[in-house]
Amino acid sequence: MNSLWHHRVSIITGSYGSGKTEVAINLSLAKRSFYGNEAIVSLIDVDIVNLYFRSRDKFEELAKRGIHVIAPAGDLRHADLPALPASISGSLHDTQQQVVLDVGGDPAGATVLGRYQADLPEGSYDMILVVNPYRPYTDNVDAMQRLISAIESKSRLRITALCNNSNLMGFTTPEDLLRGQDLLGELEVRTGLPTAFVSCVPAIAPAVSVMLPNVPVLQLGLYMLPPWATGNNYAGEV
Amino acid sequence: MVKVFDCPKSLTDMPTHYCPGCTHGIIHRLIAEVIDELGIADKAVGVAPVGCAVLAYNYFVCDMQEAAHGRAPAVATGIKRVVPEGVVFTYQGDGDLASIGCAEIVHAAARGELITTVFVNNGIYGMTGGQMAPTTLPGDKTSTSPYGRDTKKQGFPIRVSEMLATLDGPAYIARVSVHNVANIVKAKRAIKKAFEYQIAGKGFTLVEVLSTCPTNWGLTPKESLEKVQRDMMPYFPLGDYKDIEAGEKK
Amino acid sequence: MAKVTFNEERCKGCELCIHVCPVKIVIMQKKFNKRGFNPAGVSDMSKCIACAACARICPDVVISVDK
Amino acid sequence: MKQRVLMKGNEAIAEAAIRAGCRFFFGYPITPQNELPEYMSRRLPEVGGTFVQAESEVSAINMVYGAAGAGARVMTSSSSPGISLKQEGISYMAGAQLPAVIVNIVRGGPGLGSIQPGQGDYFQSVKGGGHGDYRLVVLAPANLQEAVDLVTEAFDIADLYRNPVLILGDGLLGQMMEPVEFRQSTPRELPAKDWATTGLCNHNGQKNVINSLVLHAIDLEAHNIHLQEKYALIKVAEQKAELLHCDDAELVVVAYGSTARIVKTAIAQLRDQGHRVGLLRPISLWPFPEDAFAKVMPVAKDFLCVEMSAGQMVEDVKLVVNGARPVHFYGRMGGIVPTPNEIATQVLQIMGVK
Repeated sequence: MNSLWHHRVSIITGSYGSGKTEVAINLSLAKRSFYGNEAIVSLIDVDIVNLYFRSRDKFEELAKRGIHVIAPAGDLRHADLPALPASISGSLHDTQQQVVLDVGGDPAGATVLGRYQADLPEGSYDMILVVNPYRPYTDNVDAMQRLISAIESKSRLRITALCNNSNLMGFTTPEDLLRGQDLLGELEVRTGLPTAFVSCVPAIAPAVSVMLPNVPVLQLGLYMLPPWATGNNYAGEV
Repeated sequence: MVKVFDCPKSLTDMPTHYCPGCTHGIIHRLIAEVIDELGIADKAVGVAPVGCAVLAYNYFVCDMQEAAHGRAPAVATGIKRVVPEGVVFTYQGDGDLASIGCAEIVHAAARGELITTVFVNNGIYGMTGGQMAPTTLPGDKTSTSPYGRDTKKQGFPIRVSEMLATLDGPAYIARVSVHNVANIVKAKRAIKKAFEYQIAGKGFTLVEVLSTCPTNWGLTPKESLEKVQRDMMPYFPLGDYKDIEAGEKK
Repeated sequence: MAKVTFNEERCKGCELCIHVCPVKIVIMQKKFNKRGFNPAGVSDMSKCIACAACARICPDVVISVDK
Repeated sequence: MKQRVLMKGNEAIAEAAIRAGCRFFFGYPITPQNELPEYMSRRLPEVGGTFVQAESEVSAINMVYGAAGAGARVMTSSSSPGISLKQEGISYMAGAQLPAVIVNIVRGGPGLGSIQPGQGDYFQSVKGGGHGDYRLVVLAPANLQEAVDLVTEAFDIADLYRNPVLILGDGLLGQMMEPVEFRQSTPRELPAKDWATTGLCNHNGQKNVINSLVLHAIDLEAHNIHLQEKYALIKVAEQKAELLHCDDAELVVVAYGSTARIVKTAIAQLRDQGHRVGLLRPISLWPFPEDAFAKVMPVAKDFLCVEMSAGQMVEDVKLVVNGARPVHFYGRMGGIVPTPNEIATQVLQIMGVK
C-alpha cells in the first residue's frame, strides 16, 4: 500500500474553495504512477455545486495522462445541471479500478454522496477532508469540526482522514502549512482522525517535508489555473 | 358642541384627483382615520401603486414611497426590513396587485411579511382607460373586452382574498365594501384590525375593498354603489377569510 | 343642536351624501364652487340628527359634523 | 500570519459589502453568482443583517428600492438574464435617486446563453439597460483584491451621489479564487440621508417621499437637468483607469475586467520580445476614463480593443479617440476566453511584425 491511501476508492471532500479538485486530480495521478500504466484510474467529478474550475474541464489533458474522467458528457459538461452519469456506480463496484471522487464543496456538495451510500460500505473507502484554514468558515478547529459533522450527516459516509491543504495560492509559504498543521493537530486530537497527507506545490515541498517530517507530502501540479496564468506557481496579482 | 366627525389629521389638505363619486377617497380617509386612532402617523410608511392611486403619496401625512407597477409589496418588504418598528402599508388596485403584481403579493403574503395591504378592487383599469382587469366580472364590457368578458377566452376573475387565505403567512385577510355607510364602518374596522395585527407582529395582513369606477363603468356614483352590491358582492363575498385569532372562514 | 358643515370648495358634486341622509336634508346647491362643481349643502339644519352618514360616505372629506 | 484570506470572487464581493456596512441583501439564484447570495444568507445574520431570497429578480430589485429608500446600505446581485429583469427597478432607482450597489456577474448571452463568462452586457450597463435618461456608475474590477476595494468604495459613491452603482464582473471573476485583504476605502464626506422614508418621528416630522413620477413636463425636464448635472460631476470626479507600460507604447490595448488580465500576460510576452505595447484598462466603464486616453494619445499610434463580446466597449474607445488613431478590435464570444497568444498575434499583425 501507499501512505496516501488505504483503499481503492478515495473520496475527496471539504469546504468549497479548499482545493479539493487540485488534490483529487493529483491524487489520481499519484495512483496512476503508483500502480503503473496498466491500472485503470477513474476520476469521478460529482461536483454539482461548482461551475468553473471543475476536473471535467481538464478531460482531454487528463485522458492523455491515463486518467479516465467520469463526468456529465456533451453539452451537460458545461451546464449547471445535477446530471450524474450512470457509469459512476459501475466504477465504484469494479474492483479492478482505482477511483478518486471529486466531490462538490460543503455539505451541499457532499449531499450527492448520500445517493451512493449503498455502493460505499464502511471500510471500503478513504474519505479525505481537505482543509485550508485560510478560507472563511474553516479558519478554526470548532468550524472544522462542525464541517465534519455536517458533511458526514449529508453524505451518510464517514470521513477517515484529513488533508492539510493550507494555502494562499501563489503566496503560500511553508510556514502557512505549518500553522495549518497546528490546527489539524488539534482537530486530530478531538476527532481521532489522522492527517493522511499535506499538499503543496513542488516549489515549497522540500521545505514542507523538513518542517513536517511525519506527514507525507502530495505535490500538486496545478491544473485549475485562470486563463492569464503561466507557469505552475501562479501568484495572482494583488 | 362636540365634534362628531372631522377630517382625519393624517390626510393632507390637498383635494384628491379622483373622479366625483370614486370611492378611493373614502378608502383613503379610512386609512387616515385608522392611522390617527392608532397614533402611528409618525412611524407609518406608505407605498403607492401604479394605477388611479398613483398619486396617493400626496394625500397621506406620513412618509411615502411610489413603487413601480405591481411591486409595492416588494418595496414594502424592503422598507419594513430596514425599519421594523415602522408601520408599513401598501395601497394597490386590482391591475397592480392581481395582475402585474401577482407574484409580489403572493410571496409577500407567503413570507408573512409584516405589512398591511389595502387592495382596492373595482374590477377595471381606471387609470389607463377602462381596460379589463383580472377581477372584471364575467360578461362585463370594458375597452379590452368589448363583447363582455368571455370566460372561455378571457378566463375567470381572481378572488384574491380567498386565494391568499390558503397561505400560512397571512394573519388577517378580509373583504369589505364601501357601498353604504354600514359597510364603510365595517371596512374601517377591518383596516384597523389589519394595522393592529401588523403592529403586534402577527403576520401579513390584507383588506380587499370592493370599490367603484363611475367614470369607466359609465354609471352615476349612486348606480355604481348599487352595482357593487348587485353584481360584485355575489362574486366577491364579503367577510373575514383569515383571522389567526378567530380561525378560518369556511 | 346638530350641525353639518360643508367645505364647499372640496366638493365634487357626486351626490352620494344626498342618498344616504336618513332625514333627507342634503341637497345640491344651484351655485358652482371654484372648481366648477355644484356643491352639496343642507336645506333644513334643524332636522339634522348628526348621524354623520353623509360625512362617512363622502369621498372628499367635505363634511364635518358637530353636536 | 498574513491578514489575507483565500476567497472566491463571489464571496469576496459579499464580504466586502458587509464590511462596507451593507446589512440588507435581496436576491434570486442564478448561475454563476450563486455563491454571493449564499454567502450573504450565511453571513448577514451573524452581523445582525437581513437576507431575503426574493421570488424573482424583479422583486429583489424592488426590495432594494424600498430598503434604499428607507436609508439602508443595500445590495443585490445577479447574472446577465437576471440583470435584464432588474432593469425596471434600476431605472426607477436612478429616477428616484436611490443609492445601492448592484452586482452583475456576466455570463454568455443573448437569451439564456450559457453559464460561461462573457462581457456582452457592456452596452446594457453603461448605456442604460432600462428606460429613460440615466446613468449608473459602472465599476469593473480585474482581480479579487480590486473587486473588494471597489465594492467598498461603491457604497460611498452611491451614497455621495444618490445613485445606483453597478459592479460589472464576469463569471471568471465570480468563480475564481484569490487571496484578498479587507481594508478601508479612502473616507469620503457623505451627506446625511435626511430624505429617507423611516417615519416622520425619525426626521423631525418633515414628510419624505421617494418617487420618480413627475407629471409636469417642465418639472420633469428640471429633474432630468438635475440628474445630468449630477452625472457631469461624476464624470469629472470618478474616472478610474490603470495604465501599464503606456509611456512609450506605440500600440495601446484597451481591455477591462478578466480580459485585461489576459492582455497583461500577452503584453509581458510582447515586451520581452521588445515590442512597445501598453495596456489601458478602464476600471470605471461609466464614467468612461477619457482622461486616461488623453495621457496615452501623444505616443500611441494604434489602439486595439479586446473584449469577450462582439465589440461593445470599442464604440466608446472610438468616441474618445474620435478618428485621431485607428481603433482595432478583437473579440471572442459564447463563453470563450481569449488566450494570451491569440491577443499577442493580433498585436503583432497590427504592428506589422511577421
